[in-house]
Amino acid sequence: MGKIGLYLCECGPNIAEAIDLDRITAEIKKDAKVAGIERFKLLCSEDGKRFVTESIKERGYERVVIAACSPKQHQATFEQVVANAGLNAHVFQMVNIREQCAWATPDKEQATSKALRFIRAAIGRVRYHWPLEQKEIECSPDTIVIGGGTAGIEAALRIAQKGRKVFLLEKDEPGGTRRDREWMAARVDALRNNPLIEVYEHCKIRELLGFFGSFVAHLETREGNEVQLKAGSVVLATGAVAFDPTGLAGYGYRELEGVSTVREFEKAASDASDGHPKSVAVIHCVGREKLGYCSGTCCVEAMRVARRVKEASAETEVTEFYRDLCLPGTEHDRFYHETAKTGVRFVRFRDIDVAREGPGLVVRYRQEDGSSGSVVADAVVLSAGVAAGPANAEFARMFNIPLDEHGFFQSEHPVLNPVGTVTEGVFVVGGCRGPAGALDATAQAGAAAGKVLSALVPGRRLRLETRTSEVAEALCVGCGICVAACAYGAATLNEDRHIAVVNEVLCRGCGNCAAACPSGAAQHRQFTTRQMDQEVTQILR
Amino acid sequence: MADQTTDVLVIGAGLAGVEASLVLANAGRKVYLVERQAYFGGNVIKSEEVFPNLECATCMIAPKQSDVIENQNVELLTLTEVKDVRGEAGAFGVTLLRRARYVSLENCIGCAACFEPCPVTAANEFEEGLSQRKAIYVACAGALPNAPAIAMGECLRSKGEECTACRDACMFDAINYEDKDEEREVKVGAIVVATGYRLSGAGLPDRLENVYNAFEFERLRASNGPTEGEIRTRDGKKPKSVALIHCAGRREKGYCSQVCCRYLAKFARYAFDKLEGVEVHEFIQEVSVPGKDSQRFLETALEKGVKLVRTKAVPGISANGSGVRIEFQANGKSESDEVDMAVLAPAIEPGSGAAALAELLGIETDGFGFFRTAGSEPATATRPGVFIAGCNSGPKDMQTVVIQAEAAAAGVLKMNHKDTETGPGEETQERPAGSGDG
Amino acid sequence: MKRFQVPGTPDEAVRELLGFLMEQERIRGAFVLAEVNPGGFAYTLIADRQLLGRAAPTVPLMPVNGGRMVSRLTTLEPVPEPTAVVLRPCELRALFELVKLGQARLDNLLLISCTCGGVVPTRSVLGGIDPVLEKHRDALESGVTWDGLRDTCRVCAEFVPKGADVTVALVGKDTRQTTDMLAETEKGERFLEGLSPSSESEPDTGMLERVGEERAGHRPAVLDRFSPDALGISGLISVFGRCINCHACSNACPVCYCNTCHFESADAEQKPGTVSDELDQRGGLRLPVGTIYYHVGRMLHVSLSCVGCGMCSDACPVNIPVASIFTRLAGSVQGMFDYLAGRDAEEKIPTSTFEAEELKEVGA
Amino acid sequence: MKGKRIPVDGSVNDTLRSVLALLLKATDAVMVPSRIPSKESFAYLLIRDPKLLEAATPLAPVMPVQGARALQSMGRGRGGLPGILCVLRPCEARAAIELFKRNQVDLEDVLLLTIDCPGAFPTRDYLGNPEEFDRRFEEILQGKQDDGLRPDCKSCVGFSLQEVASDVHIGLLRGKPGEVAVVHRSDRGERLLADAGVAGDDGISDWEAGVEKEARVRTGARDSAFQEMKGRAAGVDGFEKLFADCVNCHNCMRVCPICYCRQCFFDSGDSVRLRAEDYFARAQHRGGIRFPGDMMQFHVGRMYHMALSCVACGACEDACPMDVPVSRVFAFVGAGVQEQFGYAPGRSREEAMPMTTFKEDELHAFEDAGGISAPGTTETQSGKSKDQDSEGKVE
Repeated sequence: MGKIGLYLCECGPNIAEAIDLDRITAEIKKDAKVAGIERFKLLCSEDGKRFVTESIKERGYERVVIAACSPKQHQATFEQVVANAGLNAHVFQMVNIREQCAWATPDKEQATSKALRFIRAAIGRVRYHWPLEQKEIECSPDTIVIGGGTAGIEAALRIAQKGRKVFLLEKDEPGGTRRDREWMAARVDALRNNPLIEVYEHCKIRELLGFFGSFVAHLETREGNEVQLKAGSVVLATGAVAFDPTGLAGYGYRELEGVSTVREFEKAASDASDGHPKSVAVIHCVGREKLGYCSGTCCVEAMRVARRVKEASAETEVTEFYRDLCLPGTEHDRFYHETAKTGVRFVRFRDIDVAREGPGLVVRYRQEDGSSGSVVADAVVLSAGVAAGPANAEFARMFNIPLDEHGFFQSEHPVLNPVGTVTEGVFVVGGCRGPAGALDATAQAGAAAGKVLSALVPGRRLRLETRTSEVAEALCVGCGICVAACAYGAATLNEDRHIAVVNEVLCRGCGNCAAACPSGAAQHRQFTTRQMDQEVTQILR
Repeated sequence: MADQTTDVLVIGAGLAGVEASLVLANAGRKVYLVERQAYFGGNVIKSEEVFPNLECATCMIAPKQSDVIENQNVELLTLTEVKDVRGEAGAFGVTLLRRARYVSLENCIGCAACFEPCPVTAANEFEEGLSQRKAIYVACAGALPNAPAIAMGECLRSKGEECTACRDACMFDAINYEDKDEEREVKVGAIVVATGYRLSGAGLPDRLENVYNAFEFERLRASNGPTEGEIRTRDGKKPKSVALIHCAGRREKGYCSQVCCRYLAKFARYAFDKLEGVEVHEFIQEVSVPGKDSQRFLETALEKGVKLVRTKAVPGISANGSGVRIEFQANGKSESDEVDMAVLAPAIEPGSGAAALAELLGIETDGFGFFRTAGSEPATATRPGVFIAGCNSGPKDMQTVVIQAEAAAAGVLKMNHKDTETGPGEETQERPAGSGDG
Repeated sequence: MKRFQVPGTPDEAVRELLGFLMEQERIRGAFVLAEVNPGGFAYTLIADRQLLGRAAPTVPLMPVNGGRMVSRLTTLEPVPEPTAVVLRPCELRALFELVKLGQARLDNLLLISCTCGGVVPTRSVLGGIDPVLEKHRDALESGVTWDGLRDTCRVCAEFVPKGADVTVALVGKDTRQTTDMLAETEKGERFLEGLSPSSESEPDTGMLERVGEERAGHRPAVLDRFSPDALGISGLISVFGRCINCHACSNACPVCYCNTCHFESADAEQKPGTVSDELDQRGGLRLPVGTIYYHVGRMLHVSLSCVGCGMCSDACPVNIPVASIFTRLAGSVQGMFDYLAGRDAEEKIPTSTFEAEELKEVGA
Repeated sequence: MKGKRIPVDGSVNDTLRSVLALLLKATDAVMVPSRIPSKESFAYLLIRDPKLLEAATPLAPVMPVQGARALQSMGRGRGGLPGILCVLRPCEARAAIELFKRNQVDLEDVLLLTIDCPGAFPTRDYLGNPEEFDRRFEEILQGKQDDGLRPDCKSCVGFSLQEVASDVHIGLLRGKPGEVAVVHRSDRGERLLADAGVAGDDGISDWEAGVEKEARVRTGARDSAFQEMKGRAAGVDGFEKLFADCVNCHNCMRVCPICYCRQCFFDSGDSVRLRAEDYFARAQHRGGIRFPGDMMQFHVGRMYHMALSCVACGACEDACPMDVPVSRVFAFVGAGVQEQFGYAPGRSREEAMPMTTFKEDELHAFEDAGGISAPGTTETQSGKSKDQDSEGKVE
């Protein structure tokens, strides 16, 4: 099982004064399990590291235990030092006798015996460390973008560059509901005539197989023939849908003539050239209770509608009803004050009800202080929020990404990795991960581009995590409990051989499968049962 | 075009600077990450818990910080500022001024043996003056890089005395009084500006006994802070009632700082967690909680028993013995309230020295002093080759900061490819504010 | 060969021996059957001298084959310090077989065995051990094979150990006052040096021959009804008719040492297709599938190494006399190669050697 | 509930055989317990040729093989089996469904037929004297109580169609001459009964009432059995005394339908093949160690792996050579853990195993109340108030 070298670091005063290293050296010598014990003032200093590398080569150690500070501090440093001495970086085990013994246990006697147990545990464990091979795979630098809205187009334009193709898949036509706006038309043109971007319109994605670095998408084109696309990463930009206020009590949408959504009102307004309504009511926060969140964009949109009506006919009376004014951008306050200056009346409401009154409509409201009022209106415009797209559930299954309680895709970490997901190489941008204005969608597309451009560099091979899990084929009976335990979709069932298989590219080495497997067929390479059993046995001796 | 380089300068090592540097380094670019403080991590590491999962801020950003320290492609330069910038996209010449730390980063292991003997004490800026530090100090426990700096202005040596207390206590001869400020020239192809924000004084009453701004209250709650996480008034008592004041300075600054509604809900939960039976009164004009997690976050705080008061304008605040008196207009009547402690949510404005830096870099700022983005490009400044990320281009929550930082990195990575057909940030047409959902 | 007369009953004598060896620092551990809880016996590895008082080596019980347990102790490496192991002859033979199969190491072991009076099925002490001990002691002294013993013990011909360092004489000797211990090897003599006065005199083996003949007498009733011609294929199928395919017999067998038995591996697994083929041909199929296939397959694997210890019958939940069937088979197969399983740790197992004329009878 | 009433002519098994003969016409094969040629025991037979039905004894006095294990031995994975009707006791059907959830049995082409279970005798007792136990079993079928049944059968609460997702169920109506009620429980079951001409919608509320009455009696029996077991198994030493006679032969694991691993972890090299040095170190540390040494670890470990799916079929105790009350302990712990997760093994093919799902609040009751209430005590865990009495804690 190989000669073991033990290195004790004094760490200046920190360990040397708090722990009796002489007693530890004597006791470990008595165990006679290590080939040599070396002591040094500061192992992490330059000459400390040189000392370790040289002595490993000189004494021919095949396993190394370093008793020093926290692995969080210097695991990487000492892995490099062990590798420089010609050993595989994984035949070394670090023992934290500083933070966990010297700094935590004031009584020297107790700190020393605790450190002794930790060191014996590491020696017991390192006997079962086997060299782990650092694997690399070829990876395709290309990207598949699903969804042709603002987010999808911006992501495609920012990712495409020499040596890196982008396939944009859209179920209808790129540009989404704003195709007519000229700034969107300009972006769609840039998309179409970029030679590095292939646009597939009116196509449906059937299945996505593979993993980070080599995904394969099976899609069905408009003409119905099957196309396979290979790519290293996938950007999901399937957008969101406007909240449908049908059946929402108190708004009379689709029940009362004259009640319309913003989009319907704008479309009607641009067609109808004659006459202007005498009085218009615009209601904010429609559907906010049901959705459970504020979509952040409908206040500004409602004000834009009100301003357009006022500009079209100054005498039209425009009233905006709101619960809270959400004006997040720096120029939004100014936009609100200007809107108010045009004569638009702003009324805060707690409860509201739209009803028929003669030929037109009446909006009855009650305010927070209990007072109530009403406004007659020819047209009532509902500014509603944004809801998760119904297709999200199907994509979530296909891409193995969790949905949050509202039905949006969940990012891997809301702050540290906002556009990444648990499935490495799959990113989510725009409305499909949460309500987002056009600026947010563009920024998120830029973020996904940053992650893709930096992770998949053309020609560079992908280094895989070495400390992953593996399943012993002889022991596995294919019960699939590990597949359920794996959060990263790395463990899957091979149907014809009826066993579980771990995909090393997706595996993050979290060890859930090894813990869940009753028969021990699934083992984590650096936390095998034998290693941990040794560690526990030695500590409890 | 001969001396083109793909190296990148990132100014400011807060959350935005760290994220941009890591994305660029991961793509193989050499990054000079410049930070004027002695520690890095920016304003993020001031708070104990972070929205939306209420994770501990330092534990959340620590892995990214250790990535920066261990990454061969990132050279972290603390106590360093940008003195001069010349050239244009692809070939900027930059002069950096590194101020003396007087402590060797190689030898020092952060054992803190040198603090105790130092005779000089001063207010600790990181702790918003709530606690004292020595002339040789680290900003807070766990600050990285794990080595102190000497504020030479306060050190007795700068007043002619031959004091060597700290050097004598150091076992690793890491302290060198002859350390000098030094200038350094670097050539870079692109610059990412991530200089962050500070809390504005606009619209705030002058200093009052038990009135705290957001950073001060965060430090009270910080477990590595002056009171080790216990919320105490300045005279050490446990407040029985706390007032949270929204939009302090919004009218003066002319914009909503967007994140205060969320962090004040967090403060309410701090109060309920740490102070048994406390009363929390929250004075609001508008509640702005955009985004899918925010409303639920606010509702959970309200369920804990916050008394919400909608006022016409920001309430007036004045001392009331050791407590605080609050006068406000609500439902047409003027009323008043007495509490033991008040916490203000000041407006967010660009970090200090932003205007001078904008001039130095030749990039435009908007009417509020924030750096302006070009057209509707999310992270591109008005000068080619210069990108911006974080709150120096407008208040935003941490998630949007990270998104903008990654977008800035994308801008850099796309820029330097000589033969791209689609050039760098080609002008996108001006898009009207609020143009619908993505 | 030195003979030591140690005062006390065999149990007391062996405890005395082990205590003496430990005290003399000649051994640091003792592997012996012991009373682990009131009326409950199990093999134990004892390192503390006080616990030797619990040792009960001659209690007629074999909860598990001791040879298999010593193999489990020494599979990866020999015992680090000198250890005495107290095993019955068939357990010692099982240990020697496992050494040949690379599953055990003998270095540093002092092999102590006994002339064996047989053991009772483990469950027969459930009603209390004293009546059993009573009957067993009388049978031992009178050299009679009483019917409470396991079937394989009643017909056992190898009750005198081969290759042991020390043999404790249990069969056919009045062992109430003193117990005979024969140091059969030079190592045995060295270890027992100074235990008690020793003499060179030969032990009287008359009693052993008589016991041998008496046991041979039981063979036709216990074994020969399972000979090929007595049983035949249909007989074999019906005797295993009750089998529930639980494989407890292979789990208890000392010479079934495979990590994953072939009959539990993926290769031996039924594919659904084969079941429907069976239905097509025979209109019906007994479940669980493959019980006879397993038993015949196991016969193939273990018959050459089977030491007839009787563990398999003991473990069978449906009382099938598996041990008698396998012992009868082992007798004839080993006879063909004039080989005796575990007789000698160096002797090669016939399957691992080839001699030109070895299968002449079958060939001719 | 509706079903077809068929009067019993001859013995109950005769009637059941004739029902199976009809059902066999509508499916490809029937798996049913049958008497073995030597007449001294029983084994499952997969029958396509109706003549072989004569040996079939749908209600056998003894359960040597757990039906789910017999089903599993036909091979995992899909395809090849045109359509099989399995005649199983309710606990065997539940075990089959738990194996289905673990990918070990393919229920795609298999219909489960359960029968009101009269209980079974210990296999070893039966083998000792088959004729006598056959006679006593006939009396049980007539409604007589018999104390010789296996302990688990005497306190079995799921003896009928409670919480088992079988396709067809046959109820027994005792009395002279007694009746049999055939009930479909799934659409596949309904189609089968219709094709076989056994469908019917006679009222069977009297049978249902009988089942409810018997269930209440059995619940009482189970509660007192669990109460007794809770006392005996309390604490490490209680547990050790219970397993004192265990010789670690692992038979209980071998016959358990839920123990499907190809090689049990406690037989694997990781658990058994340790260095002599470590065995010696343990022996020196504690004075002496048992061989094999993992008696406690094996039973608690196995319990941890399978208790959530334990169907209390009693197979383990039946196979134990040393009469250790294994199944009574495992059934007691299983009921407690299942109650904690609100999970019932075999209740539905879609109900996911707790191990493979995560519900945020599933263990709150456990965390808040600081312990598990004695299973089988009627009031559920969540019903308990904050100041729960100390009795609720199992050390």
